[in-house]
Amino acid sequence: METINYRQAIARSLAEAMRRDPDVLFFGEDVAVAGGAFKATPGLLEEFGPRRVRDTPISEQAIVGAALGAAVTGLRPVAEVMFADFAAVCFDQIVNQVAKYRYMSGGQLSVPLVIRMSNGAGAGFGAQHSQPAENWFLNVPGLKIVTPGTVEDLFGLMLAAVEDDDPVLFFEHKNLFAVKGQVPAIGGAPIPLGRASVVRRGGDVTIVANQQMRHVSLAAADELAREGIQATVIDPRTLVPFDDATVLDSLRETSRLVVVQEAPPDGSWGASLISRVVSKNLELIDAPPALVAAEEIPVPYAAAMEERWLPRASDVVSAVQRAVAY
Amino acid sequence: METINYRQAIARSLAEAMRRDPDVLFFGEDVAVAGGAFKATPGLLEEFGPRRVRDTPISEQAIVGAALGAAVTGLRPVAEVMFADFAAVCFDQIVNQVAKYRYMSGGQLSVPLVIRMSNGAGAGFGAQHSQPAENWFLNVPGLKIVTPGTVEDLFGLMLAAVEDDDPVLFFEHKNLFAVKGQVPAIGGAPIPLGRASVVRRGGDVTIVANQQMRHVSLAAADELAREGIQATVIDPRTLVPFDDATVLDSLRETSRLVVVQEAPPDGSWGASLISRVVSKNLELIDAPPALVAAEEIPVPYAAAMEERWLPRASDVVSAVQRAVAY
Amino acid sequence: MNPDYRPSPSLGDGAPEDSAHLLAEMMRIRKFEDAILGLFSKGLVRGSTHLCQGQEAVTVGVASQLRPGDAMVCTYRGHGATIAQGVPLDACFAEILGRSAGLVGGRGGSMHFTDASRGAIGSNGIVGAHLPIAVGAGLSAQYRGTDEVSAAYFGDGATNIGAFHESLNLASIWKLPVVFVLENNQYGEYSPVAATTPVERLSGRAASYGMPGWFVDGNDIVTMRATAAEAVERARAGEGPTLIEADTYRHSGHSRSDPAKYRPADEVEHWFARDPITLLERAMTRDDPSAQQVIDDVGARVDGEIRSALDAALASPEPDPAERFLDVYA
Amino acid sequence: MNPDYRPSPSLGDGAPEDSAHLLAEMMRIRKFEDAILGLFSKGLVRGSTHLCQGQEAVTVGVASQLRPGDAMVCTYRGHGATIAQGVPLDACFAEILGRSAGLVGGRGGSMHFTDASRGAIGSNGIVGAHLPIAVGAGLSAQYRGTDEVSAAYFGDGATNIGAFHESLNLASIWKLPVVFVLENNQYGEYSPVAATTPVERLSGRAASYGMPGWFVDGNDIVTMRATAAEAVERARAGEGPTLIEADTYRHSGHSRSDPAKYRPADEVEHWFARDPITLLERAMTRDDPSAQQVIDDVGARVDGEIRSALDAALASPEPDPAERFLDVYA
Ligand SMILES: Cc1ncc(C[n+]2csc(CCOP(=O)(O)OP(=O)(O)O)c2C)c(N)n1
Ligand SMILES: Cc1ncc(C[n+]2csc(CCOP(=O)(O)OP(=O)(O)O)c2C)c(N)n1
Ligand SMILES: [Mg+2]
Ligand SMILES: [Mg+2]
Repeated sequence: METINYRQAIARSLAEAMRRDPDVLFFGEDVAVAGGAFKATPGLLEEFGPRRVRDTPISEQAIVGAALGAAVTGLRPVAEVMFADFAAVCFDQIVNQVAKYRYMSGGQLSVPLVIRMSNGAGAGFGAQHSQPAENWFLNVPGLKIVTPGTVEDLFGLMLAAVEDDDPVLFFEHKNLFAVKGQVPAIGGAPIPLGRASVVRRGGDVTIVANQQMRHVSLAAADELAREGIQATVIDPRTLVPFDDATVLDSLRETSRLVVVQEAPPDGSWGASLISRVVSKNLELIDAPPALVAAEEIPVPYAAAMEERWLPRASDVVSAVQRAVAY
Repeated sequence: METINYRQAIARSLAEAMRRDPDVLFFGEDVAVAGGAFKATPGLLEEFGPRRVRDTPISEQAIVGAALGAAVTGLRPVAEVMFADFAAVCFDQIVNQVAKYRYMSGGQLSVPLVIRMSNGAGAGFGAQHSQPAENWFLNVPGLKIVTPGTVEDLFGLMLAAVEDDDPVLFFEHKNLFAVKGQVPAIGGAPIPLGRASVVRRGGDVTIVANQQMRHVSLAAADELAREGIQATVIDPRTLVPFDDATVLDSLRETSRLVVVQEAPPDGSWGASLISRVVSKNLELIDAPPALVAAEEIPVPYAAAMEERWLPRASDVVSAVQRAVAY
Repeated sequence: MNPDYRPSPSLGDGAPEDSAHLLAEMMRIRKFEDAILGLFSKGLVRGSTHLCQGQEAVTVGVASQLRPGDAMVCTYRGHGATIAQGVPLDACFAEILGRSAGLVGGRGGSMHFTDASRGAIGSNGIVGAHLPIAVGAGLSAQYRGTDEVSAAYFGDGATNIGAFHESLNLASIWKLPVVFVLENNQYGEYSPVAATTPVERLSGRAASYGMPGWFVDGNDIVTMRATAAEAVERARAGEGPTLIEADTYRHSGHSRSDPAKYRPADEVEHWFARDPITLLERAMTRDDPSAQQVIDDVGARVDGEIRSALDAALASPEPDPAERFLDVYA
Repeated sequence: MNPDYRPSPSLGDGAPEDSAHLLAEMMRIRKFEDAILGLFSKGLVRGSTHLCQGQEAVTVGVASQLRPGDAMVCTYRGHGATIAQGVPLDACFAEILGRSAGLVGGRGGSMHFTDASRGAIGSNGIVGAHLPIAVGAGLSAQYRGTDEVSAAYFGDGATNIGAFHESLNLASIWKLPVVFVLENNQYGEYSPVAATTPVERLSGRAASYGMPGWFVDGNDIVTMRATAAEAVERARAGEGPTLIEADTYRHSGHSRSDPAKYRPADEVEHWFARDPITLLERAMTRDDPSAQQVIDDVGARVDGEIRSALDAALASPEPDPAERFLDVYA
């Protein structure tokens, strides 16, 4: 095994996927010659050449549509949309085309493509470059949504996403680039989409959190442990499909649910999870499920504001304390 | 008062708004000379002339952006996006520009604009022309979202939307065009955004439903009444802001919540409502809240399929029966 | 802007040898849509339907140059484009009727015709949105090292939407084998081109992408075929994309709900006199009056084909509603 | 395509009478960004920042032709465009520093400069997305019956995105008073224009919209001002929009994280020799060596202005975090 960071895991996993399957190609704005605006894809052009690794014009609709057209005619493209916020300019291609293409073809055409996007807040990029955009797509059947929070998950989920015969939106959190983890020196196994990871076990409360909030929640769990409250922390890793079973299993033990997400509450995966749990398994719940969410405002720039926009460990601690005290 | 249908209420309310305020202008594809692809805006060009009522090229990004630019420089534009599904091609303008423009200007600029869209399923238009698109916008602070289900609501909410100093997404349901109702022969009062309408009162269960589902739910309530189950039916009318108070008031009496919506569950307003209710007012609930939702598939074309995709009165009846029997 | 008008070979030079074949191809589309009109009036068609009657020479001309392996994408006004690929008519009827034997099992409807086995990889309901997909099919052909091409039909109105611009630019910079076929039928919905578009010849827009832009008589099947042949040849040879603007006219309104009353009578008259089927028939009989018999025979044969396809479609059962859950994911 | 190269009046004809003023305007931007660079290195700037050093003649030239009531929209690389509107420098510094005295109270940052009182109605972080907004401001000017104009700055790379296409088309068909100012700084992020764009002169794209497309030396302040004057005049006179392609160069990389190593040394050398400030200074001293004193005085004065603006900004408190909830809705 080798220790690398989350940013490095991007190129590592893409390279591995490209080595495995000659039908995988990769393109986006400045991903090739420059190695990516976030320096997340250096070396790919050098290893795989300009046929397989391509720079594009600033044309996200064309980028995503080109990936779709290539996918339905036999390739496995990976397209980059630099910031997840820019998914808005190609939203039609994603929700009206990519998501529905298999269905509208009556199953004649498969759409094995991955759209990689750099997601989320915390780095002072302001309102148009900081959004956790994954929730825009929840109400659109036909997409898979992946949100890795660690090096290991990014690596394994990328391999799975590229191998998958369905379209995958792959959100990389730009504030996790420096997080370290381990990947195999060669090869590596895909992590199946749709399986949550139980990253800490405790019997008092079930915390569900992904990406940055996974780390925030683990810090909160440490703090809670010092107070004698033992938390299970579950990282769903993929939002669609969502691993309800793992959450419900934990709730059977804890009876308390706290969902932590980096996005406002309405129309979010956290609200959806809570709604599913209470409508199907209300009996498992002994306290009001809590949704610790970002604030219902655009992401502000100034440090003191953006920090408060994001849920903090102390918010998670309070929510858990309230649930346990209920 | 005069009896007109939902389709006619569109032009009626727009004309009234334009008479009241010379800064209101209206544009979109084929809205002027042709009177609208749905024949919803006839007569406006004739009454207000080509300066105020304009046909545009097929350029939804330019349409919405032009409305935004006009709004921040003193006008009150109403823009039409023909089918709500097409909001996807101008999604960036809506979520990254319109929604955030006041905020990003530090409050210097107001965005008094309305984007009208024809919404929803039931008419055999297929996967790309039938989506209830309102949920795409829930996770984006800065927008108001209006979904009238009756002639009266459409008329009064349109007046309020045009008068509002914030951007309003105004979803007209194309399967309600023939619904009849009453509007004043002249004038008319705005209906404030953010107030639900209690359209039927009963003490056993609270049904929350909008647009087509309001009508489906009323039919279900009639059927339930024959069984001796009395339902309150609440039409939220506006999804943002959402009138939680009216729902909670009713729950104090009924303790049972059934939300009925024409959209899949994940990332929807219904799931968000349930999540808010249980996380803040779990004590009001005696049975699992139910979300009667559309299916998690693209909208299919064939009649027998599309009918099943939409929630039916019998689905609402069963959900209520389950809640009451719990 | 100097878009290139291409008179090239034309029906004026005489009817081609395979006139009967070309006529049959155009008639299949024409009569298919006549039948759809009939189904409308019986209330058997849901939602909307967009007929392409009057534009048959464009799609028949282009399709004649495509081979197995090539990709074709088109719009909601895509019956002609799809039928010209050789897609079975019974499956087309069945799709519009929402029957289980439909091209996509009744899940799509008139706007979503797909028959991948014949290169028809999708009709699209969003104006312009299929153009990036066509670029992707071209990318795929190039990447796989084939000489396959990708053809995309779209309307005059679609040249004003962002996806058009991005697609032509990307296809050009990557020199992809894509043929962009602009069916200029003079209107986008109810709006004449001049009301929405500040240039006269839309093919001139090709210059913005360093791409040839040709403008031809889209109702002349011989011209259309020859022009398509050149563009397809360029694509196969690795010379990159071409934009062909085919001047044509739709006989009816934009969609089922449009009686098209906004069109000046003399304009309608002018274009009906230039109906692509009439033009071909006239060329056939000009030098050889006995060709009328050929024409009648073709008509009768196609009528029969349509009738039996429609009968087959009507005999197909409604889909099992449970099938609606298929194919959302793999 | 025949985009119109506009040599028009130029610094070659001699320095203009108001050289000192123009120099000061350009220097304010240059030295403002020098100071921002300094703040970077002290870790006082969050996120990303995009400098426009080297491009000052474009924005100063255009801004010189705008009046109160006119609207201006620009990009994330918008310090110059905004400062050229006369926006107070202390509020600009404070915004980048995330202070309460910032233009938008610290809520926006470097990419979101707005000062509506001076016509600066928004910098935008999404490539091309401000162009439809500029069209709307032009629509508003026309609707209100004024002779106000709307000016929009954008880059070479932005000409490949859909919103560019839709905006120029709509502005043209409605004959709106919009001046589209294309700052061709030779690169979109790390990509040279030729890598992403299959035409040489981007101004040629104006022809697709029946709009004049002019191409000028964007580093020559006299040329830039004269060209802007003509385009603004056309707009005020109701003659519709114009596209101006101003050839220029950014001195540093795309953003703070880009050392711009990908640029050939001779290219960099060529363009640094054509620095718009150097060009003006050279013209000033050519005929009148004593002008060096003027130049030095201007430099000193601007230095002082920058220093006190920065001091004021640094003295401004962090915003009350509660202010983040303001102005989401009216
Ligand atoms: C993005 C988008 N906007 C609007 C529409 C509605 N619409 C459908 S067809 C059409 C006109 C298209 O005109 P044109 O491109 O000339 O094609 P034609 O219908 O004439 O074949 C419009 C506006 C749509 N389907 N998609
Ligand atoms: C829609 C969108 N895509 C991509 C980006 C990322 N991005 C920011 S600036 C830039 C390059 C723009 O180049 P150009 O238009 O030439 O302007 P310049 O930066 O050179 O001033 C890119 C790709 C973005 N902000 N928005
Ligand atoms: Mg047309
Ligand atoms: Mg540039």
